[in-house]
Amino acid sequence: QTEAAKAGAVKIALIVENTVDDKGWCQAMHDGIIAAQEQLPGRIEYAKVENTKPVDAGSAVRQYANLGYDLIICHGAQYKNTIIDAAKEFPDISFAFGTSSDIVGDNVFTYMPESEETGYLSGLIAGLTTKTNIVGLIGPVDGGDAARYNRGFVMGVQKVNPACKILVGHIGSFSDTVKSGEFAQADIQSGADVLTGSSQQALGALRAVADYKDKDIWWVGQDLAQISIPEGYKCIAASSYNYAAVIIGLVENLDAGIKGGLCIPMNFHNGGFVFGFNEAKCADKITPAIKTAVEEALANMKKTAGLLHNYTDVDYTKL
Amino acid sequence: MQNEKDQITNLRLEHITKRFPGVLACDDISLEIGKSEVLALVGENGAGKTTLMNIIMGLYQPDSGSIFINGQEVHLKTPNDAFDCGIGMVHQQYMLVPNMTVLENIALGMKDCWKTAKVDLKLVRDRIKEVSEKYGLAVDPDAFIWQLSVGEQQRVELVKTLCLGARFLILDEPTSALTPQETDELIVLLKRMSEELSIIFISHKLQEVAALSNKVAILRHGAVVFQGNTAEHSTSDIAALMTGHEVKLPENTEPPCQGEDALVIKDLCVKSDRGFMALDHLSLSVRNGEILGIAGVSGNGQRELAESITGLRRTSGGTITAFGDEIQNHTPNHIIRHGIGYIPEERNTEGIVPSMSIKENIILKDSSQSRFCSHTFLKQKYIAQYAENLRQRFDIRCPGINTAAGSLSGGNIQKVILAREIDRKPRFLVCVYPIRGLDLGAAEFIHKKLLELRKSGVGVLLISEELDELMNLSDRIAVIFKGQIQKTLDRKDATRRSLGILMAGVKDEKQL
Amino acid sequence: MNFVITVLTLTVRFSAALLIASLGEMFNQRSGIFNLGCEGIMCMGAFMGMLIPFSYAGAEAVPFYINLLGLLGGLASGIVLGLFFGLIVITFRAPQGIAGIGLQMLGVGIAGTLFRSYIGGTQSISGISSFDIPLLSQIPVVGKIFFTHNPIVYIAYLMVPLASYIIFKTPWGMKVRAVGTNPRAADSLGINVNRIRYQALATGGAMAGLAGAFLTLCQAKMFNADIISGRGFIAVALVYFGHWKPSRIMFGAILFTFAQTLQTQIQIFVPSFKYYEFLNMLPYVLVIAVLAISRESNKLGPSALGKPFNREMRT
Amino acid sequence: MKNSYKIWFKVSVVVIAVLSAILLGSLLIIAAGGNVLDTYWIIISGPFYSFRTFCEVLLRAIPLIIIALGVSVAYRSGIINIGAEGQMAMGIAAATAMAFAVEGAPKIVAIPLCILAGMAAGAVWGFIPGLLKAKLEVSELLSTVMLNYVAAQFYSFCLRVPLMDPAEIAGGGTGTAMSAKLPQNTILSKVVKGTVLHQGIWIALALAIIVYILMWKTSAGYKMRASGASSRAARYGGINVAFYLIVSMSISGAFAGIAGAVEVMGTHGRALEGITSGYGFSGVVVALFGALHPAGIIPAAILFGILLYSQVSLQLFTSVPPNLVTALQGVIILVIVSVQMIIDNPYIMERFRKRFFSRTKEAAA
Ligand SMILES: Nc1ncnc2c1ncn2[C@@H]1O[C@H](COP(=O)(O)OP(=O)(O)OP(=O)(O)O)[C@@H](O)[C@H]1O
Ligand SMILES: Nc1ncnc2c1ncn2[C@@H]1O[C@H](COP(=O)(O)OP(=O)(O)OP(=O)(O)O)[C@@H](O)[C@H]1O
Ligand SMILES: [Mg+2]
Ligand SMILES: [Mg+2]
Repeated sequence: QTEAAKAGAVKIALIVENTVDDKGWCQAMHDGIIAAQEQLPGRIEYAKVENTKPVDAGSAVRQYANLGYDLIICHGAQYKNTIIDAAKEFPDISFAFGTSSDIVGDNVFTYMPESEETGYLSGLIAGLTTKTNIVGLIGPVDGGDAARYNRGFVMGVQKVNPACKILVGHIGSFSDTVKSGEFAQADIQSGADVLTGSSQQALGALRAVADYKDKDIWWVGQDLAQISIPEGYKCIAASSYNYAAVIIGLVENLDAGIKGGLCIPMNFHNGGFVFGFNEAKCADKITPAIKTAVEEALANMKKTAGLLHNYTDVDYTKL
Repeated sequence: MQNEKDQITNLRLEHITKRFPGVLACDDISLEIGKSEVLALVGENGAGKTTLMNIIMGLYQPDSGSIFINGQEVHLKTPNDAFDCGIGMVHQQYMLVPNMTVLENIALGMKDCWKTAKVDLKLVRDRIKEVSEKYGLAVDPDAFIWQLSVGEQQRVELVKTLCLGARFLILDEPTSALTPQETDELIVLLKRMSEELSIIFISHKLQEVAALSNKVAILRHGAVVFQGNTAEHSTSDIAALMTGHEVKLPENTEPPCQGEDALVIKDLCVKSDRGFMALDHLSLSVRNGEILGIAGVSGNGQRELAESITGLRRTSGGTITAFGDEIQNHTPNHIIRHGIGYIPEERNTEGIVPSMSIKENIILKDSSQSRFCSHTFLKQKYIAQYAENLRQRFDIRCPGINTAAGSLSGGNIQKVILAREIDRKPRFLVCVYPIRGLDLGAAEFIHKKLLELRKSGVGVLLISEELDELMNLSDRIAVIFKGQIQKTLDRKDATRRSLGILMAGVKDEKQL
Repeated sequence: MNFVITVLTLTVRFSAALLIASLGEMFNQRSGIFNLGCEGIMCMGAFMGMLIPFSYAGAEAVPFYINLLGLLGGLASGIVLGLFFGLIVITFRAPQGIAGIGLQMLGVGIAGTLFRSYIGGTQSISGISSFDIPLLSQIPVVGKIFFTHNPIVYIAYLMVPLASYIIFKTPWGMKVRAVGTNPRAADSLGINVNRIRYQALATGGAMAGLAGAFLTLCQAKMFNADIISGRGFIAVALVYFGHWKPSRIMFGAILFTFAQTLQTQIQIFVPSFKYYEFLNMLPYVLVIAVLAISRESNKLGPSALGKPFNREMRT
Repeated sequence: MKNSYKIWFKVSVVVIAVLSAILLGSLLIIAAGGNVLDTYWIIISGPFYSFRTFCEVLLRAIPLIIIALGVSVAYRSGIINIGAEGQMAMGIAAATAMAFAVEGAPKIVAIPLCILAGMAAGAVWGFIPGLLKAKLEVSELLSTVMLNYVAAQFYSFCLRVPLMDPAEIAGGGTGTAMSAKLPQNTILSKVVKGTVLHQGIWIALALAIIVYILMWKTSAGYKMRASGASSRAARYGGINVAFYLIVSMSISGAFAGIAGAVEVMGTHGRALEGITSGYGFSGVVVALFGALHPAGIIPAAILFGILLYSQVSLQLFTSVPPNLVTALQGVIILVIVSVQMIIDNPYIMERFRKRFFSRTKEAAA
């Protein structure tokens, strides 16, 4: 046990490439830590650096290490090398990064959201909601978490509505909300009436959807926060990472003297994801058919992990 | 401020002093110009003439001293104040905007044509027409400035100043780019104008000073060293007072040379920037050891001729043969290596790289020749020695060979170019307006060098507008008109009159 | 057919921000000031466009005049930054390229900072919506392409002839051109070079700020610190594309946006094109290619671009 | 003390500048709710806290020096290269590809080959705008800005498809777009163990010397400078201006490519999204700060490294929001360039002398 843990509080440092209010990837982790802080009162001390480019991460990590932090989380796979190096340099400190399923050191945790599951649920809803039989999918780049979510989405749509056309596009950036808004408008003009997207840029697309106030254009979200924002009235349902659970798990591991060497997958089975309908604002869109389909799929995924392991078979070029 | 309608009957400068960092440009200058007077201001390059005029125009603020108009002190803070007083100036460097038309350039200064939402170009056009007709200065109001030759630009400057309603004229070397005819016309014009307004006239050409002015002031190192009535002094007196020694422009007195052809041009056709035929089946030849002068009103293809010989412009027909080899449309470098030197018209922008040192400018054409360069490395020490040697031999006045060439005066820039071109030992030299804007001392020096070059057997193509220069130096003079050679005269047959008539486009004098 | 109409409609709609910003940059450059900081001004304008309606009513619908105030706020912030830039490059005569990069960092930095301090998160606003112009929008094909847009889009397009008129016909435009090409000549005629340059910077800044506010208020209807994402640099590049002529700049903005929407549509409808990165390159490559084959000489541009003016200093 | 006014002038300009930078910055900091003194203290003292932290500064200076050197070569030749960001990305991609191709080769062969690959790719990416400008009169400001985006997309493609780390997709996943770890024989080792500073610093310094020799000691450099200073005069002097334009732009791109190679081989050890980190733009600033001369570029790069480094330390030790650091960098750049111009302007100095020193002068006279 580290001294800090003995003293009762685990000092956690977070390093993110964007800002913690990006309503996307970085905020999810930040909110998770805050939530964990609330759930484990007095157990977590927390500090963060934002806007950290890969070159800056090394210095931030070392400074945190020297400041006596117990767990340093670099929220992004681009920090992999930084972590591997630092972990060797500071064997007494725990590190964590994701997304990754590699085991890279005794004092490194990795976490891997299996986002095809959330995408799948979104897909079910979209496939059952669409009236035009066209749905839109707006991705940042075809990699990492977003790629899994998107493929899951395609599987979901095809499961309930094989005739449905899925318009897939990638804007080539994680943060250009204007461009994703433009993309969403293009999708809508091309007949799509249910859209989804992941990462920070998706917010631009959601905003574009919300602009079609009285039209039958809908959104399924990849972040529960999207339900509560003003545009939420277009968001039929959303699922989220449950980083609070991950963080609590990490704290427990540290308490137990386990410093790393584990990969923590995130899925519905282990509570790494949460899902919610937007009952408050979109009740009439949540048809019994949708409810049944989603609840059934959810129940299955909760029971068994890895049901959608064949998500890599999805081939956009065959859509 | 002066009333708009007031004539300027008297302009007095008292104790004007102006210092630039490191230079005392005007040193306690006092001058006075009365009603209908023409004051000629002369002095060597860098004497401070332009600076003084800029002070009168409100462009520079004097460090001390005051200006009186009609006995009343005025404070000229901007050119607008000067305009309000009725002072107008034709600047030494053309103050024209190249990407605007003549019309717009003039409108730029005519505040009464600035309607809130629109420039009233019609008003400007009418005014130009009026001025053009009154003074016989023809300009094309719709031409863009960049399309005009230097002489045409000078004319636009003059028209502009007149259009702006100047009642006191300052002309800073207005004739340096004009042809003899134009110069004569201008002098006549100014003479006529001087009946109704006062003029300050700056020139390095003393015969103009004699012809036009009734008072003369000589500036040296920023101070007035002489003032007097023009009529009482001969031009050579003034030249001597100005330079401190007798000036005698050298003359070519040797018999015409009989060497072999150095440069032969046959049926050369070249397009101008504006796309018309600037050279139209032009033919001429120059022998070794001969100076062939090209006379002509600027804009008749001189620039294109020089540039096509030196490879800077593509030709569209005909041949240029130098020492037996055709060189048209070869690269400038190839032509340089073929032994052709070039003293360009625009010395400040083309002849030197202004921001580079004198030393570096000296090797501009030879930086990879074995003389200055071994295995791609420059021979710095040798270059410095060489440049220092040239500086002394060509009497380049500068703080040192590491000074930026652009900071030198025009005359010294010309000497740098001359030093480089002559000392590279060309087999043939193209030389365009070599003494334009230079003071007498510098002109004398440059002419001497050209004659030395001739003597050593080098052929020279001398393009000039100054008939005196041409007649002093050339063995033969060819007159160019609309891209063709009108006629080639031997020196003994060339007179100001015969050349002038040919330059005006009349081939045969009998036609008159 | 539908495909073509969609592409053209979206092209008109999305080109507005770039169009406004590059017309503004044209004014800067015509006066001889190279403002690489357009990106920063746009970001600040975008922030102001967000701040005003958001502080009034958050994401709720606000009266039109509040949105208008947002646009004006963006415009005003652009003027302030433009004049500040003028202080640096006109009065202090700092090199414009580097100062532009400084301005860009400053604008993006301030906007991001103030946003974090006073709004936070990624927030949205109701903004100004597109609407179909009655009757006109009913015209087949043309109606949809031209008459279904945000009111500001029309204003952006009206700015093209307006800017053209201002720069080529009015006394002020003439002075701007003179000052950007031969400041000495303008100076010798009593035109206050630096004042005109400040005015041009204020105009250009105003338009860049407006373009930013347009992005938040009319297009994205939200703000985050990355909202401009390089559009300011594209706007600067388009001025070169347009050879400082409003009509050609408009052509450039349309061409760029057209390629952008076209590639979007290709991504959507030609899924067999697996490597979308190459499609994302399309607008950039196309703009270079068109400029390369169009081969028009730059003779009429502002030749004093980037050079500070000093009456007494000779160069 | 004939020239004492010069010293007074410079001192007062600098003092005013520092005060105005502090004032402007303070306004921002206060608006953002930070502590002014702390903030400035961290920026200034952060890098000198220990040798290790200073190495962090040098680490950032390496790509800045290399890119700025390249930018200065182009700038001196009359072309403004703001495309270093894209050229660097191409360099990273090529060096990474080469690294996997030479896996197993001895270090002494592998490293130069990788750098060469990066250099070649950057050179190609510089060659294109050079050619476009020389032959088709396409403004480099347009083409380089556009090519930056093209390169960014291409780089992204490389990471996602041809260079994708096999380990990332080994488990059957889609994986995060990044390359595998570079083979050990292509990694630049650290200069001092325990710090981040890698051997790239020697490459940067060597390149500085090379640029100095190239530009000031060889005829090719002379010709490039002449072309840049006055293309018209250079053409008159028989210099093939178009050729040197293309050459200089290729060199400029090559340098950015080297910077990319060095960055991936020294700092990151694998190609990732976002490792160009805006160095391409900062490089232009550094080049101009450094007066387009190697001797100026090196200190300018270190200064800029200090600014960049403060990005992290400020967030760690103060409560200022991350974007404020960007804004402060902007303020500092603007203030420094203004000061530089004022100090170097003899006319303003002359006015200063007249205003404040003319009486002393008269008394002395
Ligand atoms: N803007 C300036 N900055 C610095 N020095 C200047 C400036 N203008 C003029 N000078 C200095 O003032 C002196 C006078 O220059 P000026 O241009 O008035 O000479 P000039 O008599 O007009 O010469 P020229 O016959 O060649 O026209 C020069 O020696 C020069 O050193
Ligand atoms: N920017 C400058 N700063 C300081 N001195 C200058 C500057 N430019 C020119 N000079 C000085 O001005 C003097 C004259 O310069 P000027 O340009 O007036 O020459 P010039 O003979 O009039 O040339 P031209 O005949 O082509 O007009 C030179 O002695 C030169 O040292
Ligand atoms: Mg002069
Ligand atoms: Mg003069």
